[in-house]
Amino acid sequence: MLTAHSERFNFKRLALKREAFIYYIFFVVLALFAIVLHDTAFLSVNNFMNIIRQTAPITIMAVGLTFALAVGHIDLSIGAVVALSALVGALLLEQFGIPVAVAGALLVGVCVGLINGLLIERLQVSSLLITLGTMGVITGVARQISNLESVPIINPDFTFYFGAGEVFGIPVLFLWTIVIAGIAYLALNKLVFGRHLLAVGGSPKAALAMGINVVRVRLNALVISSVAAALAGLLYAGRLHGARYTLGEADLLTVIAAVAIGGTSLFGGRASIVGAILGSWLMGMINNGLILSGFSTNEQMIARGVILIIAVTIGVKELKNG
Amino acid sequence: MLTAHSERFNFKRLALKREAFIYYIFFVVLALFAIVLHDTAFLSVNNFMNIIRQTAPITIMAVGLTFALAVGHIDLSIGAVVALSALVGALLLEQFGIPVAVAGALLVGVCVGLINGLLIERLQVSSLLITLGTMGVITGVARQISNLESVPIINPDFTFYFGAGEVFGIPVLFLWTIVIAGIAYLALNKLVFGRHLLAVGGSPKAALAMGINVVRVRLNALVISSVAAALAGLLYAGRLHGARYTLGEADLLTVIAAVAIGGTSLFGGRASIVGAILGSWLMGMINNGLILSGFSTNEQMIARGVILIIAVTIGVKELKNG
Amino acid sequence: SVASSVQALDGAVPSSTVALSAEQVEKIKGKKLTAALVWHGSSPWVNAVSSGAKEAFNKLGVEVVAVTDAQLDPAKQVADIENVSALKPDFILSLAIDGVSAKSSYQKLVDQGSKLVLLSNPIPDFVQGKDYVGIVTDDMFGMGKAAADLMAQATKEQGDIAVIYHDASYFITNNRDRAFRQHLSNYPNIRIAAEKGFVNEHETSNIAAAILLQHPNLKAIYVSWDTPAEGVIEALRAQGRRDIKVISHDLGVSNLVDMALNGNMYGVVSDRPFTIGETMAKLAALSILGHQAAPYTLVPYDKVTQPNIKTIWQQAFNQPLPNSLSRALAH
Amino acid sequence: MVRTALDQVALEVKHISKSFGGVQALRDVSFTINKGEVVGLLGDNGAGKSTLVRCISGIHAPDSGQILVNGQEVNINSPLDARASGIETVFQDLAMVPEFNITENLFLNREIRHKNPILAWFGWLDTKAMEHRGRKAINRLNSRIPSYKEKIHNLSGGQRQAVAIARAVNWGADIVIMDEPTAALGVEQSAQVNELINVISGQGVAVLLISHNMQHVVETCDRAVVLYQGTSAADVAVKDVSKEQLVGLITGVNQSAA
Amino acid sequence: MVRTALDQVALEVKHISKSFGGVQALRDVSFTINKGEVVGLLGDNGAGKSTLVRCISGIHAPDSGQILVNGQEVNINSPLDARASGIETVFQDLAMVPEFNITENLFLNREIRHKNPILAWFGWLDTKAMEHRGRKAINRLNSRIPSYKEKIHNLSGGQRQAVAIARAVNWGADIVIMDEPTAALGVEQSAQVNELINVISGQGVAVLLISHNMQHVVETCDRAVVLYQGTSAADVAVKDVSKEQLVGLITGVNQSAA
Ligand SMILES: Nc1ncnc2c1ncn2[C@@H]1O[C@H](COP(=O)(O)OP(=O)(O)OP(=O)(O)O)[C@@H](O)[C@H]1O
Ligand SMILES: Nc1ncnc2c1ncn2[C@@H]1O[C@H](COP(=O)(O)OP(=O)(O)OP(=O)(O)O)[C@@H](O)[C@H]1O
Ligand SMILES: [Mg+2]
Ligand SMILES: [Mg+2]
Repeated sequence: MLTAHSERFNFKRLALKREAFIYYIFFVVLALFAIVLHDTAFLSVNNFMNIIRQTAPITIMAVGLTFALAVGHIDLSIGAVVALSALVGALLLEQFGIPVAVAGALLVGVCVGLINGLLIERLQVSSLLITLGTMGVITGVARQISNLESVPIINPDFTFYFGAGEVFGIPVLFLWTIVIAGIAYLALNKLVFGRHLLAVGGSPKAALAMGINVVRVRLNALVISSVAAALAGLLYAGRLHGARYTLGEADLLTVIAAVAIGGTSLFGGRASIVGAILGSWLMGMINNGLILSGFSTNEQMIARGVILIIAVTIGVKELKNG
Repeated sequence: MLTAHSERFNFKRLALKREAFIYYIFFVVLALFAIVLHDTAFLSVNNFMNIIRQTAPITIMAVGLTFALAVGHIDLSIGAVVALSALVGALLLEQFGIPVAVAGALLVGVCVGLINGLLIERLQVSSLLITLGTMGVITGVARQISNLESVPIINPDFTFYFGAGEVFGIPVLFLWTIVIAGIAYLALNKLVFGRHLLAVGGSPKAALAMGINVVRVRLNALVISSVAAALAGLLYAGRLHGARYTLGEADLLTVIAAVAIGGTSLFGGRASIVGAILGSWLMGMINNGLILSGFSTNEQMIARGVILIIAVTIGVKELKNG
Repeated sequence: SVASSVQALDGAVPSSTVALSAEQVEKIKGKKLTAALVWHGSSPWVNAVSSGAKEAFNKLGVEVVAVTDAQLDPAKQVADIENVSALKPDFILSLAIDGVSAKSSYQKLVDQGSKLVLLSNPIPDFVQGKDYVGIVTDDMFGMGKAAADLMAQATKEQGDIAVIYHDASYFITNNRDRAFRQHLSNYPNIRIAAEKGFVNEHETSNIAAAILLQHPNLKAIYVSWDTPAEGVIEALRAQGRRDIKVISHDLGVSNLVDMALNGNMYGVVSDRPFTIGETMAKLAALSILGHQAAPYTLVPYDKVTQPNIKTIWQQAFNQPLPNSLSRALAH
Repeated sequence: MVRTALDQVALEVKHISKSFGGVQALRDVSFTINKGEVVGLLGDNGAGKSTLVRCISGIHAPDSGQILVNGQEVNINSPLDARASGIETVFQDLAMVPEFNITENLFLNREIRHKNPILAWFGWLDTKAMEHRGRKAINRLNSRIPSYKEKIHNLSGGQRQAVAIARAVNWGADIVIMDEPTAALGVEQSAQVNELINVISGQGVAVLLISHNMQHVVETCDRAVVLYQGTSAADVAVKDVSKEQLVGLITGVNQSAA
Repeated sequence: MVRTALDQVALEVKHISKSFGGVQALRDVSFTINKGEVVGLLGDNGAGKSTLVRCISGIHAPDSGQILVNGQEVNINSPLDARASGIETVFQDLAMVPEFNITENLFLNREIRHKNPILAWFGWLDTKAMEHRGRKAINRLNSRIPSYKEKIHNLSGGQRQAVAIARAVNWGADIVIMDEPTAALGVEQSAQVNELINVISGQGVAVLLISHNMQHVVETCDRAVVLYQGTSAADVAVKDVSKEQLVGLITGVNQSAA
């Protein structure tokens, strides 16, 4: 009896879940800009492609970070990994060609992820402290190997596949986003892998008691986060025709905000890939809309904060009333 | 019988508590620098006074943030509050004198704390998102009211009491640190206030069930965090003979690291004021030691990360063996 | 690479040669044009450039539709350029952080019909007259040299000094710092006793304190620009070292107040940001009338010490002196 | 066992309903407890007992219905209100701060302040006094506690429950609600709790006891209220029914009303 | 009730000791369970029962001692090892992920993979199959569950415990350990669990049952091992002793050994 009763309301309850939050926010902001900026080109396909292209590295970092957060770890080193992987890729590219460059760059991600993970799990110290430490080390190394110079990339294939290219009229950066997001979505929601990830994040004690190898799961999550950042580095390098030690530096907070607004818990156990993607697009859209609005930089900053807060407020209201 | 047995070991168990961690780390790093830099002036009183003076605002922010973290909230807006309070103080100082300037600056802290708190508690949205939003707004406001100019302070009383002054040969910045730390220590460890703070952070459900006004406790914690940042802003302004919108900008991660390394949990329920202070002095000491070491900037960055990680490693080892 | 190309400055003309006749102004006014300002960061200096440009455009009836601040992030600048392109502005005034990475997005804008005027930093492989109108620049090398001369003046040409330089890849500060060092070798009795780099502005206080600890007998310190100089002065004050002079670049109010009050600040070298913006706007407007600009248009700089603070300030920012500064000067 | 009921109503619950999304956990539930009376609240797993307790003690807001304490309607919007109305509760999940030690949990939001009135005004804690009184309260339950400084999360299940009970009965409340207080307790400790219930009800405290153990119910309760799938299925004097009849009421096999 | 013990030792625990800081929770504890035997592990609150369970199931590493499964010494360093040795446990704290629903918790680390071997290799979940089998497993316990999609933290105490029991008995383990499995269960549900214990022990599964309810112990167990303050105080056949004698052993009033 109770069962039938509850099943009837399931749809409504689904729509009210915390995960639905980002949809409201996303569309509220979209509508807001569409109204205010109706006389600019904000609503053009071209402009949306701009936004998606610009946010591709952020999106991929956000997707990666979602895995780390899912197990309850924060990864502050992703920004630094972006720079180092881009530099390693750019430096290898000249001499050894694309496959080696890509492999080298991704290897940076794997190594950093492993180091982060091993230090955190062996020492049982908070991921924040360890990744803060590795962030410093990696940034220093990136500065050292690049000598603060930017490393230009002249390989047109590379800049095609990792930057400005289009396949059937679709920007490759969009394809990268979709493919990575798709894989991540399946891994997190459809595979045993994701189930264990969320179990470890939701209750490490219970996961351990059920025989899940908690350390290995956490290690995997940190490697994924790092490798995603390394891929983001390659995309930056491809888009910017070169690498530079400052890449990714400013992205950390944006990425964290994107993931958090998308409904992933910062304390583990709840994660949403779709949310991370919409969250990073939201950030990109706010940026874009504010520039098109003609506000001064200061006004843009204030407006960005206010929009974030208002969007969150409306999202919550919708949830409560909806 | 069990009781007697256990009481005998209490001292040892105390020494092995997570809170003891920072002491090991602090002295390990101190010893390390003292050995490596024995031929520089690292071990001079003058230099230690330098470190304490330089880190005074960081220390006070760290103490404030400890309260926010104790209830399980992060406060990203503290850096921006530093800038705004310093600017407000500097702007008011010229016309209205010290009391109004100080009151105005601290009021900035109170207001921001209340806004943060009310938004977080009313909307039930993560403190990270809300304070990220307010951080943007406050920074924008600080930029706007200062027009990106620095606002000079020519009031010698102000620069004495909030900056370079000395009382009985003790720098006022050291006195500020001690007084604030002392009050915070008592509040957190000896008063009902602190007990409730930690209860709310440790188990909001249990705190609520026992009739604690969870919302008010959290609100108080956020106001304290903001007001401490506002005070840090005044100290910056006093030291620098002026305020500027970039003040505090770079401090956020340092402060978080200082608090975390000091043994305060980022998830609430465990907090240490002594840890926060030693943690921020540790950060200052590492900075200072590295500058004295003659390393290049890149090498310093790498070394800072490595020291952080090694210090944490040794600290943990000590804990496990000790 | 950037440095040498600016250094050459083949065919540079002074900014005073750039002007529009009344008739040209009327022509532009009739066209209802738009402009976007794509900057690298934000500071009073950038604000002054912006207001110079806005004022000049205003006189020409050109509407400024967007101002962007890349916060020194090349990736953000590329995004900014792409975002601005949706507005299809007729003019772009820009300071490129990294010419290599921004090139293709600038190219799209130019292909779309926008006229591009650059500040200081050239774009590799861009052809003047075709891809961009011209470059307006301050004389970074001259400024570095002038700072060295001020240093000589402050130290009476002898003694130990320290250099606190910008340890990041940023061409304006890098060039000025380099020129300072080079030119200082003309004063053989001045010895650089300590040299330390900084990445973030707020680090300089700690660095200066450490330098003082190791080299107590310094006579002066050179710092890359005004904000980091504030930290250095703070450290000097804390140690009670009123005798050590500070030489820097750019006009920061706090530093000028210190200078006015006979503090540690001895002198700064300043360019004229307002004039830079004005000149860029004029060059842009002229280009639409088919005028060929010179490859480089140079904006002059000034050495600032206590006596000429007021004059130079007004010249640079085209604004009255801030209250605090005029009161300090009256002290 | 029947006490001379004082016939003064301590707690009255009227027409309470509560649903979570699609699950209607409580449906128009009413009952009363007199001063000094021990009432058993019985029901199957998921019948709504804990939900009812949470409504009375301010954790959940009921969708509809009233709560009267000593004949006065009270507005219980938070646990603070409940405690202010003289209601103390042992929750099924115990509601402890795991990182706090036994004493800290015992005195949570009931801290003893320093004797010095100025320090007391600041909220200065009198740790010594709390330890002393805490030790007494726990000892009353005859529990084996390794050390009073031990953190709750290092205690065994039964030790935790003993602390939760000690906390609830220690405040001179008018009404004590216990949600399966003896579930994790040993034989001797359970008996001690039964004894304690007798003592406090003898002092006029109204007790609402939830238990699945019919033996305990029969031993301690005067009356039993039975919930069946969210509705009150029976309200009977315990002496009038047998254990088997009670079980039948709980499982819904036979329905009757007092 | 006594089953014809198969006389093959399923689990043997030898000389296990364990201390936490100053608290010696276990002191040289040894016992055996044969296949198909139900052994009650009794003891006062804090006697060390849960600690012993945690040592056997790989949560804690004992300070010293050995564990033998089917006569072979096994190295149980983690719960994974324990499960690999055929030991399933119902923990006193239930070990559930509160944000997961019933099915997700039931199949935690025992997920059913897709039938397609390629997808299965990737670890693709067969959600349908899990829901179907999960429903069956829960129904066996006759529990009233509102919806199988409900998150654990929305369930009542008894409902949670039912899920935990269903999880442990559902995997064809050789040894099932239950730490107070019926503490929060209703009368009927408790009976169901006792029935279930009879069924699985009849199939040769060795069961270690912790309970404070002497009635249940007497009804289901063949033998009882009693811990007293961390040491094994007795190992007796249940048919040889009365309930009162058992209670005496538990509280340390009279000591005897089998
Ligand atoms: N992690 C720990 N740290 C310190 N002491 C502990 C820890 N775990 C258990 N103890 C102590 O060890 C003793 C035995 O605890 P255990 O949980 O095994 O008891 P138990 O027999 O299961 O009791 P109950 O019937 O109450 O569940 C207790 O005194 C308890 O306080
Ligand atoms: N927060 C909640 N969200 C959704 N459903 C809930 C929530 N809390 C309780 N329920 C449901 O309400 C019903 C009643 O739960 P309650 O905890 O009151 O049962 P109970 O009588 O205490 O059972 P038990 O004897 O097992 O403790 C159950 O079906 C439960 O699943
Ligand atoms: Mg219940
Ligand atoms: Mg136990």
